[in-house]
Amino acid sequence: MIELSNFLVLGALLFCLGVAGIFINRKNVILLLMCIELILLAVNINFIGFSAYLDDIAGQIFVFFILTVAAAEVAIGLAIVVVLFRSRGDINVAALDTMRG
Amino acid sequence: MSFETPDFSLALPEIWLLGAICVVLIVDLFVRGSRRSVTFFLTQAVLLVTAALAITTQWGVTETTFSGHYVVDPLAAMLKATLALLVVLALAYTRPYLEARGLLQGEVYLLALFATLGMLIIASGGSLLTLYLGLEMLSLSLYALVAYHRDSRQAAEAAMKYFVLGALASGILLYGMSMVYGGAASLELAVIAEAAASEEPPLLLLFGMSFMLVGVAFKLGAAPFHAWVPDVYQGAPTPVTLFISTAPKVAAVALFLRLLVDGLGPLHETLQPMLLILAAVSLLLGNLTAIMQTNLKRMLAYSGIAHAGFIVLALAAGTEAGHAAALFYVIAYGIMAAGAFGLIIVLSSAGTEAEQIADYRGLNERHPILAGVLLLLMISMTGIPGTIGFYAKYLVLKAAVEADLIAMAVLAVIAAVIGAFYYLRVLKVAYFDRPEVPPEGSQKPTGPNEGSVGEGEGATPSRPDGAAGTVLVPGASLPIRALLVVNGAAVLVLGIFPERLIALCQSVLGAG
Amino acid sequence: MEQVIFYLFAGVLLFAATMVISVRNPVYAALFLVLAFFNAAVLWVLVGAEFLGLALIVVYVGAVMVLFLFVLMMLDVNTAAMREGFTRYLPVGVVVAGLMLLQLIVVILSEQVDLIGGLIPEPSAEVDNVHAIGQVLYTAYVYPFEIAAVILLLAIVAAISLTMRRQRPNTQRQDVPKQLSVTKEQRLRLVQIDKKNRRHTSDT
Amino acid sequence: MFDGWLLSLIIWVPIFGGAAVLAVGARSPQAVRALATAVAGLTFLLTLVLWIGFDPGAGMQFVEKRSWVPSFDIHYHLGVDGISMPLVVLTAFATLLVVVAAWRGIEYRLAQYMGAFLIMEGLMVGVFAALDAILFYVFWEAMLVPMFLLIGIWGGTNRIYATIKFFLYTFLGSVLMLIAFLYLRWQAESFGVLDFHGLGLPFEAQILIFLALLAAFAVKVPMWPVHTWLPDAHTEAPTGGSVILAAITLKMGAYGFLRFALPIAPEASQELAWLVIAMSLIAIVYIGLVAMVQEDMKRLIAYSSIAHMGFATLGFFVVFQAGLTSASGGDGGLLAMTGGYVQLISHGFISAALFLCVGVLYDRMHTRNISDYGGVVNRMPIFAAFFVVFAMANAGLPGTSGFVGEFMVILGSYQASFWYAAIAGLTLIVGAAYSLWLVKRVVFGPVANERVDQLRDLDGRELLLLGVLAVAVIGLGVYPAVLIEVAEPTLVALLEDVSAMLSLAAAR
Amino acid sequence: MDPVLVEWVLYAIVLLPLIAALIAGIGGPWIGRVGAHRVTIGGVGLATVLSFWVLYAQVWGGAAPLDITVYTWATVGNLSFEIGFLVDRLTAVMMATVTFVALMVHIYTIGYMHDDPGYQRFFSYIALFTFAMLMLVMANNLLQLFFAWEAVGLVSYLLIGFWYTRESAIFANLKAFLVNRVGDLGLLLGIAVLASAFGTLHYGELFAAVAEAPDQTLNLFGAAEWSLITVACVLIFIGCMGKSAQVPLHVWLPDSMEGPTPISALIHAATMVTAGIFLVARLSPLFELSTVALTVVLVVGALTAFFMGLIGLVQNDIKRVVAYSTLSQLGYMVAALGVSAYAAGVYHLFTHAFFKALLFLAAGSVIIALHHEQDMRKMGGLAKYLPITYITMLIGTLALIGFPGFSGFFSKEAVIAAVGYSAGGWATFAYWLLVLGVFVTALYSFRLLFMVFHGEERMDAHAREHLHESPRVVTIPLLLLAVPSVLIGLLTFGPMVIGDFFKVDGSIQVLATEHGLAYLAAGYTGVLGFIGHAFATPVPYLAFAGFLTAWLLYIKRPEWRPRVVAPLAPLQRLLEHKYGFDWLYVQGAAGGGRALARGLTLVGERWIIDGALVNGSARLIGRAAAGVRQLQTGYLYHYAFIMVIGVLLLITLFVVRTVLA
Repeated sequence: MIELSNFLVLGALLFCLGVAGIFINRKNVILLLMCIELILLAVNINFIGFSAYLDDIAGQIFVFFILTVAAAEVAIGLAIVVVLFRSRGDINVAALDTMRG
Repeated sequence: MSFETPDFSLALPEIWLLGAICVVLIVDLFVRGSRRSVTFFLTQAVLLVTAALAITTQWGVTETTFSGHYVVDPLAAMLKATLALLVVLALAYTRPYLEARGLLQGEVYLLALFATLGMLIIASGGSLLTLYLGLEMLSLSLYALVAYHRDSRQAAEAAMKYFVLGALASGILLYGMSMVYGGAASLELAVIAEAAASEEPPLLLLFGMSFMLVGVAFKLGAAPFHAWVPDVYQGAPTPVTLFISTAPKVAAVALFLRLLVDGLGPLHETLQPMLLILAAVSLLLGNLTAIMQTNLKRMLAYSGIAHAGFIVLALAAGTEAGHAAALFYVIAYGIMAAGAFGLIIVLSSAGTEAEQIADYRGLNERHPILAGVLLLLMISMTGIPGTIGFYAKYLVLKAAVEADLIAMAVLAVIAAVIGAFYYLRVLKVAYFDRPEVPPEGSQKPTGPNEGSVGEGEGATPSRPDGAAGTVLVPGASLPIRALLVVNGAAVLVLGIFPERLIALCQSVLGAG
Repeated sequence: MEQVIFYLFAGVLLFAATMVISVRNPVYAALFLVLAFFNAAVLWVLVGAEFLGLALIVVYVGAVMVLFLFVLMMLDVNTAAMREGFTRYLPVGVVVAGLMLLQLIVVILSEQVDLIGGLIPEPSAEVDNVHAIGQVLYTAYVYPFEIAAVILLLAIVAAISLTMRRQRPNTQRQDVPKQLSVTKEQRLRLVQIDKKNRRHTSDT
Repeated sequence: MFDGWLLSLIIWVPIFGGAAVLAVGARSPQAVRALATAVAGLTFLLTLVLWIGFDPGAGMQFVEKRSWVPSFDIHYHLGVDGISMPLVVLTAFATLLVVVAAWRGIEYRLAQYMGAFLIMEGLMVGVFAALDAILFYVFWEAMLVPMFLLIGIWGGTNRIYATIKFFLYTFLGSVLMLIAFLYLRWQAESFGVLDFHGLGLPFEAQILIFLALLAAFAVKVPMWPVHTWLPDAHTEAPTGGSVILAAITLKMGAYGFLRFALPIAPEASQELAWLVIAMSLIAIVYIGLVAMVQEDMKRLIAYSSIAHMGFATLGFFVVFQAGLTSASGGDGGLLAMTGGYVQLISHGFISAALFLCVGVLYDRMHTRNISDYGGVVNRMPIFAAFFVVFAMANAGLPGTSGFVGEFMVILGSYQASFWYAAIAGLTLIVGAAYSLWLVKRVVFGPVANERVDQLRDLDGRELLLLGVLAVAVIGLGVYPAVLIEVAEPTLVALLEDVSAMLSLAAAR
Repeated sequence: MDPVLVEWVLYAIVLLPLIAALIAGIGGPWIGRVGAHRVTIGGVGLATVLSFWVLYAQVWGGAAPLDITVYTWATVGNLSFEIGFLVDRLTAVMMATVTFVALMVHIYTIGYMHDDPGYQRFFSYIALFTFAMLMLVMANNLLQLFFAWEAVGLVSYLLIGFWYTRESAIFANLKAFLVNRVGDLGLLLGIAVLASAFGTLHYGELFAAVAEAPDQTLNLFGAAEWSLITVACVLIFIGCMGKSAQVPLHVWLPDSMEGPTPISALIHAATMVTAGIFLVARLSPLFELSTVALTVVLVVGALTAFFMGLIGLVQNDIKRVVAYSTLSQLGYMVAALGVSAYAAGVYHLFTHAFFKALLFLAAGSVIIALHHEQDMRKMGGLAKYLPITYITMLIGTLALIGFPGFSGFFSKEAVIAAVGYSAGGWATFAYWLLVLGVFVTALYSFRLLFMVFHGEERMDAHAREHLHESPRVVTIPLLLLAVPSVLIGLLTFGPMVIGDFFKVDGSIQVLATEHGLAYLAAGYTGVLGFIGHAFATPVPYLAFAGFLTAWLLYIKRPEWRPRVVAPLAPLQRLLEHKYGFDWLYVQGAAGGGRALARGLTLVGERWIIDGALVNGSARLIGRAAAGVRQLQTGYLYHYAFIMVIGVLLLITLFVVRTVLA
């Protein structure tokens, strides 16, 4: 038997790792996207944990949809990365500063 | 769990729109080149029918179907009609601009339709799940739209920023949803509301609420979740900026109303301080930074942040009047923003983007009518009475005062005064500066004292204010200009006779 | 027993996640992410969410992560330069993430939430997980399901419209009739070498 | 005969007339002039009808009340009493002057110029006639826009700084007023201005409301130390703009005190009367001194306007110390308040006249620097005669309207304190000093330079304008009863109301 | 006497000059020069006739004092401001004097201003002045008085600056107006005190009310109680000091000589400057109640009489000498008022009006003859060229110095005697000043006469060739004025000063029985007796001594002059600098005021309010905006930081408020 709080703390840890990753990975867009994937994973773990704890299938369904949407999101995100790469020649986030102030 | 067959007829607007999207998609495949307009007109027709359907089939109905995932109530009907009409307005401005730049392709309209569908879904969202999906559908369409001008480096950059931040925001939103789910043991807003209304609401609900707020604030463009706004407004092609600044804002308010009012309304007491912080930061940051801008689109973006602050303030009031105020405000803002960006579109031609404020020098000289429209829009955004912008601010302030948020109301109006400065600066350029290109070395035709009020003048090194010699030539056709004038007049007429719209907003939210 | 399995896989999961955000090479990061997903899937299966566990592996690892890798490879990003300044923002990141974690844990473990000791029940043996999901996915969740479908359609349209190029001068497209109708003059050109400046006058 | 819609007519005839002028556009300056004059003239005639039909003793009259935004209980509610009626007439009068004055001298975008004035006229009448707080606010704020444009488009070299300063200053003041209105509406369950009166609000609330209203009105009046927009705005504005600013806009602030501040927050008004009195006295003396050394004619007149408006505010607030009603000790309060009120109207004439005079010179010489002039009388004797008359009126010479208000205010404020009267009385000296020193430097003396030598005397149109104003200034000075009879019953009633409210509050 | 008729007459007296002024002023270009003087002389002449008729009716016709209201200027609460006329003996005398002198001046002007381009304007002004002065003396309340008070000031301003291209003239008229305004402030405050204490400004009602409650007090500084009447009277007297040019508000009068000479005669000698004396006399029931105020009046008057006369000794401008003489004589009148000898004061006013107008007009005649040369050092020996002028001026001078039998003798003797009979230290002090003043008067008067009409001819040859007597329009007024200058004292002294002329109808009220005039009356035995009595006092001897000194120094032994003057050099310098008053006012008050104003403009307006507060807040906002703007770096990861930190903020807020609480 696993405690729910274990699941939630795990989720919290992953969430914070994702956040920390955003701070650490300052340049590569794809790494930023991966950090967001970590955050999503944290969310999913929360949902699964609650779903099991509450014995309610809805949480799992939600996760199902998150996975679906995340796939679509990644597709579009990467498409944008490609566009960006084509127009600029790299995907260095640090160089994305033509608009500011 | 017993299952009831959903009442599909209730979801007619969405079903119609989805079907129509498929048709447009296919039709667009078979039209080519110069006949792209077919897609445009088809899209507009589809949207008009959607609005009509929303009114005819959903007005006055209050029901829930699809196992609680879909809600129909007057609010939904009104939101959908408004959204569809705002999209029609926004798209109406797009065609000449896109055509002139060889961007007129069916995908723009398709993506806009997808975005509209997403917004409709939000408007009728009955559960966390549908709201999330609707939001994602909207966001994904917008990301694509922003990146749509593929040859523009700025557009790509803006899209990238928008996408990453948007994904982050939805991640945070989802984290909150997971907590709320844990607290209420359901995804249905109605059930969540019950849990929230209980004597001692689960702490997880409150906790999740704080995260969910981030998602809403992000879409609304409220500080400190605003960072994407200026870059996206500036970087995106102007028609896309126009689109983003109108209907999706309404959708964001809808999202708030569904998520944080329908679902977690009883917990407003906890939410209020957070909203107040958001409002205060947005008002100050938006208005202050806008002062420094030399790019009109970017200035409008910051002004949009400031307006978001007003909307959040209305929401912070937490009363029905406040919600109605927010709704009215966001609709008003949509109309004003459509006009403002529409003006930029009208004044841009194939070679020039009328983006720099300095480009508007002497507008009154050459195009007094367009200058008049600009005047109306700017004073409306300032909140001068006689225009819709006044009533928008008025409703918000009234709601705030009556919710005993007087100090915030004072802060808001002071921020509005600061904000008046940059709107006036645009008018100054358009009305007071003579159109001639100033001779070299006399970049400041105005007096020596001006600098002390207008520090922002010419602060951007890339393009000093006085150096602009561009002569704007309206690139838009007569009907579009007529539309713009009508848009400007609407700002005035609705400002003098706001009753219908106010009453509508109030009635759908049960206020007044 | 389950506790042990949980801690084991959770530990690996956290390790993998830490590596994702800290390794220098994005390809490694992607692979660590795959590892993390695998571990997460195990944990899910552990609490009875077999379908999702499998879906995570199939959909994510199979599709999404591959897509990541594909793009990484395709764009051939200079990985070494990409991680400069890693340490500069590390303290900020650690502090912010640490503070956030602290607060999350304070809330999760606070008495008001009352979750401590709350145990996740054994998955019921009567209805298996896939069955249970299947039962509601097309009934109670038909509306979200349809929306999800539309989102995928949208993703297709969007991704294609963003990446597919039409009539652009620089795109390298094969045009067979053109290839066939080529003449010698188009292929061959005599180039004069400028001796003084040792420069090609040609621009190719 | 017009009872139900006369005020509406006075408001909307110029607004739509202004729109029509805009529509006529730049194609035919002749048509623009004719149309604008016709509209302004018609409006003035309508205000005369209003005056004739007015019954001083009958309180609010010509009342119109229609629902406007029922959701918020906002009404299109108009009406005039003895306080507002003369101001309405003055507005129409001043606008007519300005329109006639603009026949010549304005070449650039004449239609927009005329249109802006006409629209502004309607809005200003609206301010004076509105009985619904929001309606009042709408007119109050909307008025800023045409004025902003007028100064900005047709103004002098430093016009941008001036107009933005003008706008922001006044805007800042008035938004706080809006919040006060919203709070009042919350308390009163109505937006009716008259419903705000006598709410019996708690003292602290009154103080806050009073301060919010003070912010709005003091900026508009303007009172020291929030006056610095005025010299800039006046100086840079075109002649017509200066005339309207001085003659009407400033009155709006003072009117606000009478209509809102005193009856809504009587206790706070009493409590903070010292503050307003102090600000007024400082305005009279300090600003008077500052006016003296200005190098720019319009700036000088602008400063003198501030000093003169100090009398109005002094009169309005000294009532709390001079005895509100006859019963509570003399007529000092009424005297001071009446004086302040007369000062409003009188200043409307005098400042308009002075700005027109400067405009006459400016049209010919294109400079406002005092040092560029000298000996104007040698070439423009008729003009000089008018200028001296108006300068004397500005100095408060008896027999001109400038004397009446100052005299009554000094008499009234004496009953509060000898020193109030003495300090206010310093205007006799300071006012004369800046007015006559101006006259000395501009009008008298030998011909200063060749450009002065080239000056032509007044033409018929200018003669008409200044003549009419001179008649008004002297007429009101010789027989002020014509105005006082109209206003006094209302002022008496106002003081009685305030007094009653105060004694109620004291009883609580 | 039919009162309706009188009312109509009063309107006519007032309105005729006004209408004439308007016609001449506005219609000047159309009616021409002749038209202008005909209209105004006609109007003023008619008014003069009617005024004399009124005087006749009042004095001999037995008409009761008339007090009528013309119209109500304004009513505020219980306080009613009215325009109305009060005609009693005091008024009637003043009316007659004013109109008569005005008429003379009008006629004289035809000659004096003959070549001036502002001819019509000038006539318009003087007619307007006549109107205003009549309104002043006929007022039945303080408001109207104040109106007219300022109106005469206005006309005075316009006339001093009549030659507006002269810098000195337009400086003088500004100065005159401003100094007068200082006095007016006092008057206005005095009116305010009375109005609020007694609720009326009507003389009759006011006096009645004051009599009922004479002991009111008020607080000026802290808790000290001041007598209300004293405060009011002193304030009103400040007004008189301004208008009647008493020390220290006298500085404007000498400068006012920049105006044309007829104006100096009419306004700055005969009528306007005496308005202050008239006012105090008119308000005698008030002044009588305040010993303090009367003492102030006495001292100020005496100081003016003596010290202003002294300045006259060193002046070289013919008109300025006469002007300082006017100041000095005004001091005599005021001093008389200060000892309750109102009748004497008014009587001196009355006689002075004639002989001083005469002196001015004669001086004007000299000036015309010398083509507007006013410097006495360039005159001399004119007696043979200008016989009529000489004779008349001699008469005027004799009247001025108080030659026995001449009108000035009676009035001045009465003043000095009244002061002399009064008790108290201040009265003694004043008495000796006045007595010494007689010597000074004679000295400067004859100095003038000798320098102008006797001795060597110092004018240049060109001027001498053109010397001839002035035309008749100039000389006739001189002659007409010379007659009363000589005779009027003999004829009227008895009834007007000694008798109850002003007391009968209450024009002037004297409370005390123990005052100077009463003593004088007690010992009065007729005109000749009075003359004889005078020789028992030092006054005639001093006058003679003055004459003798002048004769010695200017005719007999001019070479003595340097020797006499040398030891007195410091005194001479002091006098030439007019005791420094001008310096004090011009440099001190005006210059200081302007410096202060400049300072306020720079520091208050530009630095503090506009600089620090207005533009400062704008700058602050600008700085803040520039700072906030830095947040938007353009870097994606910074944007993400901001978001994450925002989240952290919200959660912290939540945790702190909800979980930990």
